[in-house]
Amino acid sequence: MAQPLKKSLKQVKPILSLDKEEARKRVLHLYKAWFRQLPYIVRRYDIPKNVEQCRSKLREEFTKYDDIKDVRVIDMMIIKGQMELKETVNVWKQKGHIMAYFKDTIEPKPTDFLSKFLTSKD
Amino acid sequence: MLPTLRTLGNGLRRSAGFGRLHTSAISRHDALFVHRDTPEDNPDIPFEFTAENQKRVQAILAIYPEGHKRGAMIPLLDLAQRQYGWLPISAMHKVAEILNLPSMRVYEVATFYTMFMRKPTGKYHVQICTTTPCWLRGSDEILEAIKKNLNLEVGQTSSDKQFTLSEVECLGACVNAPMVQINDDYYEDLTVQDTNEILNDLKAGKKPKPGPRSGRFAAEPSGEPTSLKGEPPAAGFGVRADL
Amino acid sequence: MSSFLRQLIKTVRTSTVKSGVIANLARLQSTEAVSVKETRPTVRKSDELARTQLVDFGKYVADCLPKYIQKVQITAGDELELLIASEGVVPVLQFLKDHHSCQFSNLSDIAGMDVPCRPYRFEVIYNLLSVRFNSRIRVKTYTDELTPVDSCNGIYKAANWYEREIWDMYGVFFANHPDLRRILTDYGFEGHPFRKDFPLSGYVEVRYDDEKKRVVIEPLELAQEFRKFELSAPWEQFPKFRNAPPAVEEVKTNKQ
Amino acid sequence: MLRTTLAKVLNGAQFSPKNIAVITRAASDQAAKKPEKIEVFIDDIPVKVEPGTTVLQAAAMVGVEIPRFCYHERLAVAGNCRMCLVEVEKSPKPVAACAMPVMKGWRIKTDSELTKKAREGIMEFLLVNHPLDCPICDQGGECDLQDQSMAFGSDRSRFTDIDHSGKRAVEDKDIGPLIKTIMTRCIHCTRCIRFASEVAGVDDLGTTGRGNDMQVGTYVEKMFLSELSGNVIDLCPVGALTSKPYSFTARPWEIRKIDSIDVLDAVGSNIVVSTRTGEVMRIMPRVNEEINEEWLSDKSRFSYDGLKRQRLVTPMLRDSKGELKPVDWEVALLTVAKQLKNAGPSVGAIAGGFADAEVLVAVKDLLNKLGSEALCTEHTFPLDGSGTDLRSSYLLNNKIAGAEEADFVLLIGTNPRLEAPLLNSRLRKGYVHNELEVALIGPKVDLSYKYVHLGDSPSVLEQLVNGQHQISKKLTSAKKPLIIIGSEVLERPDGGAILSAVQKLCAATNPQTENWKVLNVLHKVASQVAALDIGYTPGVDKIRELSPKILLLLGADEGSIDKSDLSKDTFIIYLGHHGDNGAAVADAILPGAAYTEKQATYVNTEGRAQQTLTAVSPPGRAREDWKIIRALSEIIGATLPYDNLNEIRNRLDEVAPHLTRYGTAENANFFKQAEALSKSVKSQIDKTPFDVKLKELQDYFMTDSISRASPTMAKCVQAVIKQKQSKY
Amino acid sequence: MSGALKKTTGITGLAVAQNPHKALGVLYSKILRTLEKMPESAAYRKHTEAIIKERAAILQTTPVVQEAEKKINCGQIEEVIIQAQNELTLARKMLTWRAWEPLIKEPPSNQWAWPPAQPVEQR
Repeated sequence: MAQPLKKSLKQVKPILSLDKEEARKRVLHLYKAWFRQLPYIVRRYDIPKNVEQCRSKLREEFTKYDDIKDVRVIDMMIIKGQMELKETVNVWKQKGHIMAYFKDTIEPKPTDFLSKFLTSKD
Repeated sequence: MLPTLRTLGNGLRRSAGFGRLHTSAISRHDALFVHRDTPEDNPDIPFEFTAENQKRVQAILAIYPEGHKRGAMIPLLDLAQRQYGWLPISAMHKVAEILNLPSMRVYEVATFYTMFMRKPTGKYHVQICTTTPCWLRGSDEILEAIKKNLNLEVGQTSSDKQFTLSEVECLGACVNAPMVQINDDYYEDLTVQDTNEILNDLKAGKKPKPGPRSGRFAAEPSGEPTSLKGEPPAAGFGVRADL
Repeated sequence: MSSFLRQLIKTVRTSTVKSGVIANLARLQSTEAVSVKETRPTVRKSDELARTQLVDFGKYVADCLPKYIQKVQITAGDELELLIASEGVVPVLQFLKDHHSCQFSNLSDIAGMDVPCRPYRFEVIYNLLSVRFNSRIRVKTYTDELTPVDSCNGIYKAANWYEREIWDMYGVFFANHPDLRRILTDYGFEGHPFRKDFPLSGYVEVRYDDEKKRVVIEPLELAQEFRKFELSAPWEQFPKFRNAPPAVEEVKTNKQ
Repeated sequence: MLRTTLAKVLNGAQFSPKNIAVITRAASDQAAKKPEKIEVFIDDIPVKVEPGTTVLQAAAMVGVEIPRFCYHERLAVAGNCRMCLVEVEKSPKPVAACAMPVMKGWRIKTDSELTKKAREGIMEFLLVNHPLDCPICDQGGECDLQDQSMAFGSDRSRFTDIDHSGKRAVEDKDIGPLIKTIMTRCIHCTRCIRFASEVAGVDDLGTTGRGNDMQVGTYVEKMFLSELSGNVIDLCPVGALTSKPYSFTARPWEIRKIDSIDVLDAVGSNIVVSTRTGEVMRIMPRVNEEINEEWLSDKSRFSYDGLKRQRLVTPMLRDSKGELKPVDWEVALLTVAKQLKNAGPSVGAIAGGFADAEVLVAVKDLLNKLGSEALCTEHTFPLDGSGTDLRSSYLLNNKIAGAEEADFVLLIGTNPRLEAPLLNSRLRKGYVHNELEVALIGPKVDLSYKYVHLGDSPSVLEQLVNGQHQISKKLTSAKKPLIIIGSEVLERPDGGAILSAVQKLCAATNPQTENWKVLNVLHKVASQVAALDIGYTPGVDKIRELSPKILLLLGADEGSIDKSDLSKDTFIIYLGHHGDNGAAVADAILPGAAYTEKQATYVNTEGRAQQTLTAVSPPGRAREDWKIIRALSEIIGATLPYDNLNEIRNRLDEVAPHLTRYGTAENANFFKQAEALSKSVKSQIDKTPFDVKLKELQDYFMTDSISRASPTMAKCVQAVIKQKQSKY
Repeated sequence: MSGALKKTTGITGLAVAQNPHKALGVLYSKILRTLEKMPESAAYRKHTEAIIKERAAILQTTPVVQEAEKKINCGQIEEVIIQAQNELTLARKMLTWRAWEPLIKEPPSNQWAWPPAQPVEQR
């Protein structure tokens, strides 16, 4: 498709950041904000995780998207991250929402043939 | 005919208040278009053409070219009906067998034509025309007379299997209205008295003379001719002079 | 009966599809079609006077704001629509609210729409009401996942929650919104449910875990078959015989 | 009767609509010779058509569909519904498009005011006597009358019969356990009648009465029993004829339709499986001109309720008391694996009629890994001569669609009407429209068309081979001769000799068409061709000889092998979906999936690979067959190298590439070589007369584990027996 | 003045104007001055000037408030003042937006097509 080429040339309206560097700063800023809030989050939500575990989770959540290069996509994620931070810090969320990051109740799906065969039909 | 008109009239009258626009005709057919086994009519009753009729069958079949023998179906069914008095299911099967056709094809034809009597019918099939010209000339009275004489209602057969009365649409003898057809004969220009006479003759085993009862020979005007009295004009009559 | 209705809806839908193909033709014919007086009692009668007024008003607005208005059209016979670029949201709405001959002081609704096959997949639709002139107008603009639309919160206070809803449901970002955050979905909910690529069943299911004494969120596993209705009729091959009037008629503006 | 008239029409009057009414291949051949096309205008679009094309067909050529009720492409034109009325310029009245051949320069208007008004009028007349019971009608939602009244009918009714006195009512007919009739809904399109008499060859339906009293029915109390009767349900444009088993169960808009393949005979008809909430609701045919056109046999259509009964839903093991006890998959697999390990290479397998190519190849791979070659099919096939090495000797080489082109067909020891009803419908089509002559060696059966019965003695075959039989000349002079041999006679001990004789006979014919293949083998079960392609040995003799310690039955339910044939300690594993004969003798039962529950490959008797798709999931703990074998292989420690469908399909591709070329029938060649090989056969043909198992209609319905489990099929058998006792 | 007799406008938050003529006069002249900064050809300028001048003329000829309200026929005089205020802010904003300029952006083709045009496969 000729679409991607066109897109790359298209003048687009920035969301927050004007260039990569600015976006990078914003990401770091957001990361730091989360990082600083983690001890309070752990205390307030009374979750069965310590700060260290939360930090690695935080890092994981951020590095999950480290292949994203489009400034506007990064901006959009920053916006959502900030909203999420706000929801968390203001304790609008509940324990379940925080623990959802850890996915501790989800059993991994079997990957090898035999256990797939024994557990389910597909 | 008349009852139908009457129902229609009633219907119209009833419906006037509702502003009804139209509705389908109420189905009141006297014939059933599915077969029901009865003691008189079931496939176990054998039917065979008589020796004489066998010859007729061959003659009828001979008319039709190879590959189109099914055209003989109506004549054969008629023959069977004439032989048996009416058309039982086994006769239809026989015809199907002769023509080498599925019996359904014969049923289709036999049910389509109203003159194939698929119910036991009396020796004399009295068919009274009640279509408009006959009706205007008093077919109602004739019908009443027949009912009274034979003690039958329309569609019924007398218990001695002698008479069947049916009401039919126009039989094409309007000039001699009112009329009845008894088996193959037309009795025309009837009065109530004539009707009784005919029926009584039949009951007595005599065959009344068919045709008009008014003394007419056929469809000529009763009494003197009223028109076309002069000589027919010669050729060229009324043609433009310059032609 | 319901099946009849469904087919009817389907019928109407397909007819619009086909009419769209010959939109130009239909537009040319539309003046004729209107001039024929509608006598069928089941069809909504069109009010010629109201319609001409709307057409005139559409032209007037397009005249005044040539920079922003891309297209003016009448839909469903008597609804005026202004189609604008997303840059023009604030000016157009401000104009419609404050201009003497508009005075659309009431924002009755903002709706979103997702048409994934378009270059800009989202439409944002503003429904305005002028109490003064007892008249309604619809303003439509377009955007995609990453292009922000200016918030009209400064013009209509009512826009606050509407825009939050559209942000929540479609993920359209409204620039300069004072309090843009989710409004309907659960905290931590991922995705925007009204997008066409969001499955009807969602991705996660929520239950109370007795062991953990809290609500847990897990990937969706449907225990029952997901009900789906098949509504296409074999006689859809006869679109030619459906003659619904065109749904959209374009209003010619001066610049065209 | 039907034949002569139609044949006349075909040869005679060119402009009669009937000669193009039915799509026959022969007609298209003739068309090539026809001169000059004529130009007509459909809504001002010019189109050139053959002389004799009807208005409706001409319109279809330019993509204009004209509504119709009675017209059907595969039936003769009746022209009695009048729905297809269109305006033709300069014609005073609207013209019935389905029956009127176009004339030069006609301008046809399919959406003019006159046409619309005519349609509205027809709709109104049809609806006057049509009950308003759409909400309780099974056809609702897929009803032509409903759809067309939406599209073409008036938007209001003039029918205001508030006291319900006016509508015609017709009594319902009992025409058997498959078709439910609500005759009041009938609009007299006569499609069912035409189907019965033209395609099914059962002239039981007709119209009786006339005018308003006309009704469609059988006149006498008779059931419409045919192996193709279910098709009238699809043909009926309204809800007059609906499926009895399906009645009041589901609505068309709430069901899911999955394209699949039928496996109840070797034809491989294309079907659509309708499911709702994980249950098969009904099965309908899917158009495939090469195989089933748009018909489907009754067994394929109605035996789906057998899929819900007698199913094996959990693995079972025979305990010490000799009773089968349900167990978990782990236990079952471990037990079976232990047995397999102990047995070493002494393992055998028998493939039944429903085994798909995937499980066949998986079992073959597994057994080969274990060092065994004892892979057999339940249905035998002669191995001497060309045997199963050359595909040409076990396929229906000339294809199913090719059958209708033939001008002379010799059937040997087969009853195609019941073994492959859709092949028989092709033969009937050839007979009706194409002057096909049929001769049969075997028991005298009703094939729904006339044929020369040559007796059931094998000596007839010998006479034919020697060219001494009275019909020999016909066979050798025929331009397109076909010899169809039933797989059943080849199962005889002297099958090899018969096949070789037939091959000789084929060599003696002189087909005038290129690529015309005279030799055709008609199989009875869906799995046979794939099994032979993959390399299974036909027949169970090998198993009898070897008497392996472990016998794996792949849905082999026909009782081809008995416990007495095997040594006492033979451990029998049954892998299949129905608790039938096979499961009864098994020591371990591994529940598999039926054809509606798996994506699997089947090869039909033509050698055409087709695949079924998963319509519903297997019941209970049942699993897809090849996965069971794959899981078993892992536990034994001889893991098969495929984990998913793609991988096993790749393996299939390795074994025989045509198995994964879905939809196409790979042509078999090497007829000459096969014939040469067949000469080596020295054995003599037995004197026992040829016989077929399926002689009459009641034999047809319950032939395999699915149809045996089906209550509907049981009702059909009862109905046929009851009909036999009837006087009509 | 009749305005003095009026106790309330009947609209919440809208007080009775003390000297509507004067207030309007000021507003109208401000609007006109703003409009003058727009190009002559701008339709907005033309239309708004026409409206303002018409209203100004009415006010000049009719000193009685009720009569002026009737002639303007756009609600009470207090509402007319609000309308004028709105127009003033709008006019000033219009000036910054330069709304009379030609179309800022053409829509992508098929953006407004309904029913939506299916994208053409490009390879």
